[in-house]
Amino acid sequence: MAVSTEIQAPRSGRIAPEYKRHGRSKGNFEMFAWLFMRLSGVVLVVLIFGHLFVNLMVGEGVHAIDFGFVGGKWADPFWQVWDLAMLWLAMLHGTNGVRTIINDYAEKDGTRMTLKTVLYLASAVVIVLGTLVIFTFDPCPAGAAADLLPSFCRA
Amino acid sequence: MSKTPAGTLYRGREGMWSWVGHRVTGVAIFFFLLVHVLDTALVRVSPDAYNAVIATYKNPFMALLEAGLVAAIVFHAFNGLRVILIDFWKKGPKNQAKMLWGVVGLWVVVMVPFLIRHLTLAFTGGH
Amino acid sequence: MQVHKYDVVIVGAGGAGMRAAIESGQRARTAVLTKLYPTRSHTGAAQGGMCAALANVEEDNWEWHTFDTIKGGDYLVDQDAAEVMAKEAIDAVLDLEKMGLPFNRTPEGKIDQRRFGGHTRDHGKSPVRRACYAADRTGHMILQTLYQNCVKHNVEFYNEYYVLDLLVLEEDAVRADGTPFKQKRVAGVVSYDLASGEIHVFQAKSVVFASGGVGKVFKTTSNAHTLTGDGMGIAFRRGIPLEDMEFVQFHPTGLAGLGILLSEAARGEGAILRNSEGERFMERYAPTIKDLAPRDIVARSMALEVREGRGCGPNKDYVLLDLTHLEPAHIDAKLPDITEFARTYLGVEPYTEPVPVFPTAHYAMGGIPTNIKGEVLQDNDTIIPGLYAAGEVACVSVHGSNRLGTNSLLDINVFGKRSGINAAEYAKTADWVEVPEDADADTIRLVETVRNANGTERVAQLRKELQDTMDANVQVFRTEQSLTETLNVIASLRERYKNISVQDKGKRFNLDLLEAVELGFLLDMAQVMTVAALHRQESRGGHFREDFPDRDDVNFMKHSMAYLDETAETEHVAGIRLETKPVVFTRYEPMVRKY
Amino acid sequence: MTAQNTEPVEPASKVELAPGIGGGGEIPSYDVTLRVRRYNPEVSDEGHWDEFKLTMYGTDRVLDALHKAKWEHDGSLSFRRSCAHGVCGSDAMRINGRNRLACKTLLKDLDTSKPITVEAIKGLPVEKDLIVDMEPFFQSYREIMPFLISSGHEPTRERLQSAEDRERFDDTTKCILCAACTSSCPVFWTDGQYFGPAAIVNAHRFIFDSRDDAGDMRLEILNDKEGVWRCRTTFNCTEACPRGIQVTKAIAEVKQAVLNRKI
Ligand SMILES: Cc1cc2nc3c(=O)[nH]c(=O)nc-3n(C[C@H](O)[C@H](O)[C@H](O)COP(=O)(O)OP(=O)(O)OC[C@H]3O[C@@H](n4cnc5c(N)ncnc54)[C@H](O)[C@@H]3O)c2cc1C
Ligand code: HEM
Ligand code: SF4
Ligand code: F3S
Ligand code: FES
Repeated sequence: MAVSTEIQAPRSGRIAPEYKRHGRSKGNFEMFAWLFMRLSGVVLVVLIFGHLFVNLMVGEGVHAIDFGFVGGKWADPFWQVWDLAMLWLAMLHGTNGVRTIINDYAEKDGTRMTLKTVLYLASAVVIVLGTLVIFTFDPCPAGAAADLLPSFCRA
Repeated sequence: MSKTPAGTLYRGREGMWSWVGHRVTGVAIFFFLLVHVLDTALVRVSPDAYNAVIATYKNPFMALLEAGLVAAIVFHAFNGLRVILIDFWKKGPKNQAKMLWGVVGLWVVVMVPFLIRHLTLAFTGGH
Repeated sequence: MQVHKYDVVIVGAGGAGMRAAIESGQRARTAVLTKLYPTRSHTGAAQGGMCAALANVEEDNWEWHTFDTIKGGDYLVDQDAAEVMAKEAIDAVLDLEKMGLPFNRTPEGKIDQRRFGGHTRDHGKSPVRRACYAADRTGHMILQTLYQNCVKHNVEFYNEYYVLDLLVLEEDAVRADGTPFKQKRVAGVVSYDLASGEIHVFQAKSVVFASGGVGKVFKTTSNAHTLTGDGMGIAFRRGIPLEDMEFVQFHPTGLAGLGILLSEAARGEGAILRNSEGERFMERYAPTIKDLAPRDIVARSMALEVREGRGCGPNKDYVLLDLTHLEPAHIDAKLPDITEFARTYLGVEPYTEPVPVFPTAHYAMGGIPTNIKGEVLQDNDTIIPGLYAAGEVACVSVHGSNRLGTNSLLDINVFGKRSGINAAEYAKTADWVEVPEDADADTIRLVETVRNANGTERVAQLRKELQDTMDANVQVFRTEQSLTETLNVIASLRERYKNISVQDKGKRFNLDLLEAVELGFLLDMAQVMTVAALHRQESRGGHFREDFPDRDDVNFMKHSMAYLDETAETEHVAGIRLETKPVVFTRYEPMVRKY
Repeated sequence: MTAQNTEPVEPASKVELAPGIGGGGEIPSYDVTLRVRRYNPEVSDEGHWDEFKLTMYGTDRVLDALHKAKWEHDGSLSFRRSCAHGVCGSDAMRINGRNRLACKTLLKDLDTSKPITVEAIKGLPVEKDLIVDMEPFFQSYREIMPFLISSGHEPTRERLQSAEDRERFDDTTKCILCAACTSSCPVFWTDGQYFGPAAIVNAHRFIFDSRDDAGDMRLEILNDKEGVWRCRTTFNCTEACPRGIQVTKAIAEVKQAVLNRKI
């Protein structure tokens, strides 16, 4: 068709904020992330409330917390699994939550990348460290003062 | 190209403010969790180190902070359940505001006994 | 000068414009220029329905529909056009359904239909269910569905482009009988981009006008602020005649002062009209059917009450629609929307308080004359090649002197489609008409004159005075005296218009400027309307002359055609020439219009 | 209902009207202060507030006040409007901090003892005063393929659809594309990339239309990272919608539809 003019289609180029949605995001990541937030949330309610209750409400509450208390708990595989699950779920849940927030507020791609890298690193470190602690934990380390240790160490 | 002139704060209602609360508490808990895992990791270093750090937590100021943290977690948890109900329960969206008042109510119900016990313990001192 | 080139340019993105665009867009390179975002068009305000003899719920056929349309229009209808419309109505509705329009359904899942005023079975024997509807949002659904399909077909929209001029050239030509005449040719349109204030010329082989009505010449109207008769005004200024401009439909129950429509259903459910003395005045005017008398009679009676000082309110300028004797539950079940309007807009609680209402200017039966192909006529029978019009801006004439409810949504679909197809087909074979060097000169002059206007008159004030006189004198009652008086007022307003002030001198989104331009169109259209009304010394359909209360088929069974003509004078108004055009009869002889 | 209620009672030919209705009484007038957020890049890059002191009447709406300000005080005050009764979607703006249609908001329902603030809707670039660029909004709308897509050959008559199937998506057919919802959404404000509630509402209208065959494609589009999963159920959209559409509910239904399809 003989179109001789150089005029842009209506309003093109005037679109701001720039429309950057070209290219579909791959896969169902956002969906699973969303679903995970809800599933982990439900489980976390049980885990965290249980944790808080035992640590802060039962017996002497917060004052009872010391090495002995923790050691005593982790000698029991039940609490080991409990705390492990809580660690992983809470960290993944929290990391994903913070990721969402970064996506929302960091507008420049660069900032977004940096912040997310820091977030993932921190989370990875904490998760690995926490896991190691729970599994390699020795409730009765040699050479420690006996009164610091859980009661069963003396046995 | 054209910049948006700054305006006033949007006057959202229950839904928006609960979301703000959820977001703020979520981030707060997350940062606490980072620290909490690290301090707990000290049990791997030595009982003394762990107890030393834990001992510094055992003062009224930290008790208040702890109370705040628990308050945040309890709100986040209950509101999280509300959000889940909005997502999956047919009548959830219709009842979201009522459910928020439910969340607040439950939060009070849980927090009052907790605070009484936690703060009396903290201020009267155990040991 | 920026020139865009399209095969087809459509002016207006209401129902008619978009229906045309869907057809044309698939056949030729098409642009739609619209002063509003398409979904803001006033087609979206229509409530009742769109009729077609689908016979989904009871026996019906298009022939009956044709008859009803002709009778409803008080026999001023061109019967060939009415036949086309009634026949194609069925496909028009089915097309919309296939495009996705969510009609209400019968228990069998077919498109549901309901009754509407003036639609009957077997030539007036009893009411028939002919109106297809989507709740009370039929117009909204039509507008949305058409827009959706424009998106589907990638129609190019130029949103917030105000068309301000039509490029027409005149060529010497000879008629079949050998007489020479000036053949008008269309080269394109000139538009004003609201966002930038720039003038854009659109060269086109075909131009379709679908720019809607002119309700804003009146104060009380169901029409949008933006319905200022631009299309009619542009055509008129370019020497194209306007047909039957004296016929305006007034709907009896608009919310007082606002004109927002309250459906006839309210009175159907038992609501009654009262004057300031609390009297049920319709008992006097129509003793048997009272408040359910035909629209024009009710509207006139209401106006008479107000005229005789029995109006309500501080200015005594409305009557009351009383629903207080109805059960609230009943109101809720049957009239939820109307009551919501009354509550929202007048703060009146219809359970306990009567609702202020007054006839509201609703629909322009007249407009740019076209034939049944949608081609615009430059006189009684010469078409302008490549120029089309459809919808409320056009006059085919299927509505004659009074439109039946639900026939307009039908009109925009049937004739929108026809003009879209014909415009594209024409563009395929036609040659470009050269755009003149100074194509945009007139528009620039118009815009710049207005932009630089530093007079003392406020546009809003002039518009208000115009609307006030039109409401007082050219509404449901007209007399020689009231019309003459109005012409005087318009003349003085036109004089004052030369001395307006426009405060916004900018280029960006200068709506101040455009309101002034629109007022220019309003003044022109009001004048044409009034002159035509003064000339028509009879009463027919929407046009009621107190001094000539009867229909006069001997002298006035013909369309009026108003031309802009510097040399002419009609009814002491210089510049307007009034001619007539015969009505097309096919099979129905005029009878007394009685229900 | 009792028998006497089924027959409407023939109302009296004449009734006593309450004083003030029958005429004579003045329409109450009151003074309002309208604070409008002005912005015109032709003049200045900075926005500012303008105050208009106006005398308004009875049931005037914010749109009437804006008109009065424009027509009698400052002609350069710019805003969009058309139908003036809440059906065209032109005049969504932020009135006293919340998104409303100016033509549907009565002044007397606002607190007129304090200035009434009027600003452009948030999240879309302001062009001038209360006028924003709607293009990003419509871009999202177009993206979700807002038109009926059906495979198979066209029937000669209408497609059949039961009344229940029609009812299923009735709520979301009411949308007038006013953008009150999308521009009230805190997620949309952040970077403007979120599809926004209006686009999802219009996708919902087709996804749940029994005649449509492209629901899967729309669900796929909204499964995008800028799609439904960005909604944080803040309900601003539902509260802003002048048509009373249950927007958040519609979004929840779309989320569930995506989940059901994938899992
Ligand atoms: C309240 C109400 C209820 C109604 N109910 C019914 C009903 O139930 N049934 C029925 O059949 N009819 C009804 N009608 C009548 C019917 O709705 C209208 O006549 C019909 O919709 C007109 O459609 P249109 O396409 O011609 O014009 P519109 O829908 O008015 O569109 C006009 C278009 O032209 C554009 N435009 C105008 N001027 C310019 C310009 N200068 N430059 C560029 N673009 C321009 C506008 O932007 C707009 O897009 C009703 C009318 C009203 C007001
Ligand atoms: C106690 C049980 C918990 C429940 C029921 C819960 C529930 C939820 C839910 C449902 C969401 C998604 C909200 C949305 O999509 O709008 C969410 C978000 C979030 N959660 Fe939790 N959560 C819990 C514990 C935690 C913990 C322990 C942390 C911190 C580590 C956390 C941090 C976050 C963060 C940062 C977000 C993102 C907030 C946002 O995007 O606005 N949550 N939570
Ligand atoms: S959903 Fe409601 S608020 Fe959103 S665009 Fe549609 S009508 Fe406006
Ligand atoms: S305001 Fe936004 S966050 Fe969701 S509920 Fe509405 S889309
Ligand atoms: S002007 Fe049409 S919605 Fe307000």
